[in-house]
Amino acid sequence: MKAAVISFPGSNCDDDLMHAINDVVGEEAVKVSAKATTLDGFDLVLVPGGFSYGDYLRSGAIAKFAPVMAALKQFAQAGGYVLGICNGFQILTEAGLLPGALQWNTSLQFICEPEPLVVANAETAFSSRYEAGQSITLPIAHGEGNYYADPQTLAALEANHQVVFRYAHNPNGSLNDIAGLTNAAGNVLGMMPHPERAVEELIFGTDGLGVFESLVQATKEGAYAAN
Amino acid sequence: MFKAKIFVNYKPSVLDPKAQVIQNTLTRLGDDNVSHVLVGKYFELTLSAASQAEAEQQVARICDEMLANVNTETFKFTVEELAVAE
Amino acid sequence: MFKAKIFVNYKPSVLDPKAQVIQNTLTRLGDDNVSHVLVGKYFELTLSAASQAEAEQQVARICDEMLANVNTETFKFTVEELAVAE
Amino acid sequence: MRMLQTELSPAQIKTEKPYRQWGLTDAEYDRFAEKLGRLPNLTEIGLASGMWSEHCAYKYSKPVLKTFWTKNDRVLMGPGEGAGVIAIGEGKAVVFKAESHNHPSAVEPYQGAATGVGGIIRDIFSIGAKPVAILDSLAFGYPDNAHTKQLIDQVVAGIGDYGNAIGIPTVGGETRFAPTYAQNPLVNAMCVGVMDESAIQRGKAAGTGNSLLYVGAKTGRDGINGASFASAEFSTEEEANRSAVQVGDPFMEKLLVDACLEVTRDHQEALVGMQDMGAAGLVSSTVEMADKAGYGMVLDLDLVPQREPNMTPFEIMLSESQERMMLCVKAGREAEVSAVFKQYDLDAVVIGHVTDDGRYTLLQHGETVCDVPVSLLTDDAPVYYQQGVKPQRLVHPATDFVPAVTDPEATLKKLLADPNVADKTSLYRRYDAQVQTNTIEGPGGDAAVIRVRGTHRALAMTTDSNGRYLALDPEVGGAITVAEAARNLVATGAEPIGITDCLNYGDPTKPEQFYSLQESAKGIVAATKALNTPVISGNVSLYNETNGEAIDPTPMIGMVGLIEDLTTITTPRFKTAGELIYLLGD
Ligand SMILES: Nc1ncnc2c1ncn2[C@@H]1O[C@H](COP(=O)(O)OP(=O)(O)O)[C@@H](O)[C@H]1O
Repeated sequence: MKAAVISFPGSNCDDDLMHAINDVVGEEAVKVSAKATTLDGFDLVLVPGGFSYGDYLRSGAIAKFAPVMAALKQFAQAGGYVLGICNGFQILTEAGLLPGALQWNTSLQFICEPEPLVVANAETAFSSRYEAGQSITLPIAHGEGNYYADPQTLAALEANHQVVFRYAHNPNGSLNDIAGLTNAAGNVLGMMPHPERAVEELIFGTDGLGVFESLVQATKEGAYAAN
Repeated sequence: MFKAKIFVNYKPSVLDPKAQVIQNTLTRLGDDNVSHVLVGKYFELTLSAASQAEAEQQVARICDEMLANVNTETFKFTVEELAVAE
Repeated sequence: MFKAKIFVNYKPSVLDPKAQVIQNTLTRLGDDNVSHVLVGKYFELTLSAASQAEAEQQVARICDEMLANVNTETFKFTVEELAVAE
Repeated sequence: MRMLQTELSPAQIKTEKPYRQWGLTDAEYDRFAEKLGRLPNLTEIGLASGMWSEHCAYKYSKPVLKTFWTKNDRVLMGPGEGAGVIAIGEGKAVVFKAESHNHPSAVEPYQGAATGVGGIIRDIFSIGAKPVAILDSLAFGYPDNAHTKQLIDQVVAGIGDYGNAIGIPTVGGETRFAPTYAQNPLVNAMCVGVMDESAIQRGKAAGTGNSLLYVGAKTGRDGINGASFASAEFSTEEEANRSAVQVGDPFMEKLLVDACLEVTRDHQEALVGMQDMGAAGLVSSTVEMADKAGYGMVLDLDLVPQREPNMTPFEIMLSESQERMMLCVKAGREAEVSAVFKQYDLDAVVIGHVTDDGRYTLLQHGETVCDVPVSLLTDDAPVYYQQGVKPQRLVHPATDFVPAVTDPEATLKKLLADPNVADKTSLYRRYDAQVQTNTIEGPGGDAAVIRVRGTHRALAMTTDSNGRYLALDPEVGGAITVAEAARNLVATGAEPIGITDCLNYGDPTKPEQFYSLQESAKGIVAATKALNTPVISGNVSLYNETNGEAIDPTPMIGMVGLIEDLTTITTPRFKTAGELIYLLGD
């Protein structure tokens, strides 16, 4: 698997993703500048956490104008796998690749803590290594992770089983306890928790490894399974 | 030169955590006669344009694409021509 | 009932990274005729009060103590009485 | 502190004495004029007020700091540079330093705390190290009132927002509450970096004709003369201080870190020296760089990137605008280095060059606005040898207090509810403690532990202070603070290897305050020698007083320990029921 890790000015989890994939998962990841105009040749595109362009207007609001975003949209429309984590999730919603928006946590505070999650859908390219209903713990670290979508959108994405991860104890006010969801086609996933921070026993445990291993399998199989 | 004054607010149907916290804090501190709080963003852009209409068009586009997230927010603005001295 | 409309802005000499980033992005995207960006906060409070003067006093206090950081920001506001229907 | 005196002539300065409000005494003014051989102009005396402040010149604390033990065979670089460096094996070194931002945080808690973090990070990457961890040490009054609660909230938000955005984990710290800090909160931050031993950079400007490259944010009228402001006692007149507020921009700093590390890594040959612009901004960074190398320099202020029009030389030189760095680059290699910064969309501008005449010369609009020997601003700063006097409370100590415990359960509950003992999760959960994915032990334990990438090693780190013990006995209290830090590290399996400190004290011109400083230093020195933990960096924050009331003497010790084998880390948690619990020591 060859993954692109997009590095926006202000991204700060790009190196962590590089480490997780290159050093732990043992696949190939390459850092790609936000100024890049093509994503040809990649099996997977990762949009990392951080504070792109400072996130001063709204999280992800400026990043969506980066030159690489046109290529990313093309890549996603062609069915390529895209994973946005934390700020990456925010960027994908701002760019319209995922429905809804991420608002301030109801506490208005940044929260960093281990967060118990439930795998809501294990039949996606991002979660096939988990079992439906499985409990896992991943770290969260965000101020704006409170997922919002209007009622119709929310109903549609539930009906379509697009929610992949839910919080066991909603930390931020997200509607329907949503921690991670895919687009309707199932090839783009956004999630607030950080799987790349949970791939080594020594650091946080390995509950996040499944996300990457699922993707390795999906990209190797070539075909992506619609659910 | 034109000056645009732009207001970006949450849609009424969207719960705004900031407004909520301010309202709760006011109530706790004894300012419980405040019955509604709206928290918005305010922008001013100074720009050159051939005409008022052109300026308005550009401002509308900037709001729509950048300054507001149309999933959760609405915007309104006014554009006025500045006195030549500026 | 009264409605207060409150504007909170950075003082002119204070660095505003937000405005900076927005301006830079606009320039990069071709909206380079925008020569100045100001980013502020806008609040509306609905409150009951015995008089306009009383409402104004309370709003001024709330701005000073909570809505604005007087170290870096200035505020201005207007208060108007609402039609009785509200 | 907007300067209205820009038009004052040298003669008027002598009679009207505007320098007093910047913290210079008449005697210091006279000393400066005498050594200069003429009356200084406004810019020159302004520079002196910054450079001769306690913050930059250590004029009261120098005799005490000289007693610190600063070297052993592991120390690669001791105090005097942006930060100290200690070898940790496998060709790697750890770089660390702590800094106080007490006064700015009292005036403007959010930005004061945020810019404190920003400043200490710059000290680390200016050495060429990648910043890998932040710790804090906070002291407030009891959180039983809205003002203190708000202060705590804003300080924690400021620290968190900066570290979280820039992507350096805040892995530990401490929070204390005592009435002595109600008017003078302590906000100390420590940053730890890791680097290859071979890549150490120094803040020097050597080689005639080499260029001075200004990098980062534009200079504005924020924080003007903050150094002398930090070295002045509080008046309750906060209004007057409000214009000194600086705003942090972690996004800009993130770009600066990446760009500066790229320059030190890929363009080492072109780089002569690098230093951050901290206290006393442009003047202190450039003067120190010239001084360390024994050179002079000429700067053209018209070339300094400015955020506001019509800034005076005084304002430009003493502004403490954040997120700025000063590089000395070999003549002819400027374009190569500037290109790195351009790539990150950062301003990089040559503003002057190194000279061999040992003079510090500033030009504006084609005129010389300052021409003084570099040494006049550095070596010639006064040093005061204070005589400490034992405070009355120590001469006649109160009789020992014996608590009368009648209801042990109630007492225990009360103890556990005391904010000093209570769980601090609600504070540190606002800090991203895991970014960079090296955090083995985050906040909440005795010390934080992070792995060193590319090795089998880990570093443990902690910040500790205990003003109450020092109030009771400065010397023993000083030693205890160091010992507590060492115990915290040892509990993780680490061997303590060195310390940094923030010396938070009252007005040193008061003999009783100076006594505390002097005596506690003795305890610190004895403990650091006993534990083989030299002091490699630090900072002083004197004048922590409000209306003549000083804080308890509170040295903050930041200590770093080395774990040579990752597999030997101990964690604080009980693992299984039935295991035995031992109490060691007495
Ligand atoms: N301000 C803070 N920032 C980060 N971590 C903190 C902070 N305050 C407390 N902690 C964490 O909580 C632990 C317990 O805090 P505290 O009771 O203040 O320290 P100690 O146990 O050293 O007396 C610390 O060791 C530290 O890991």
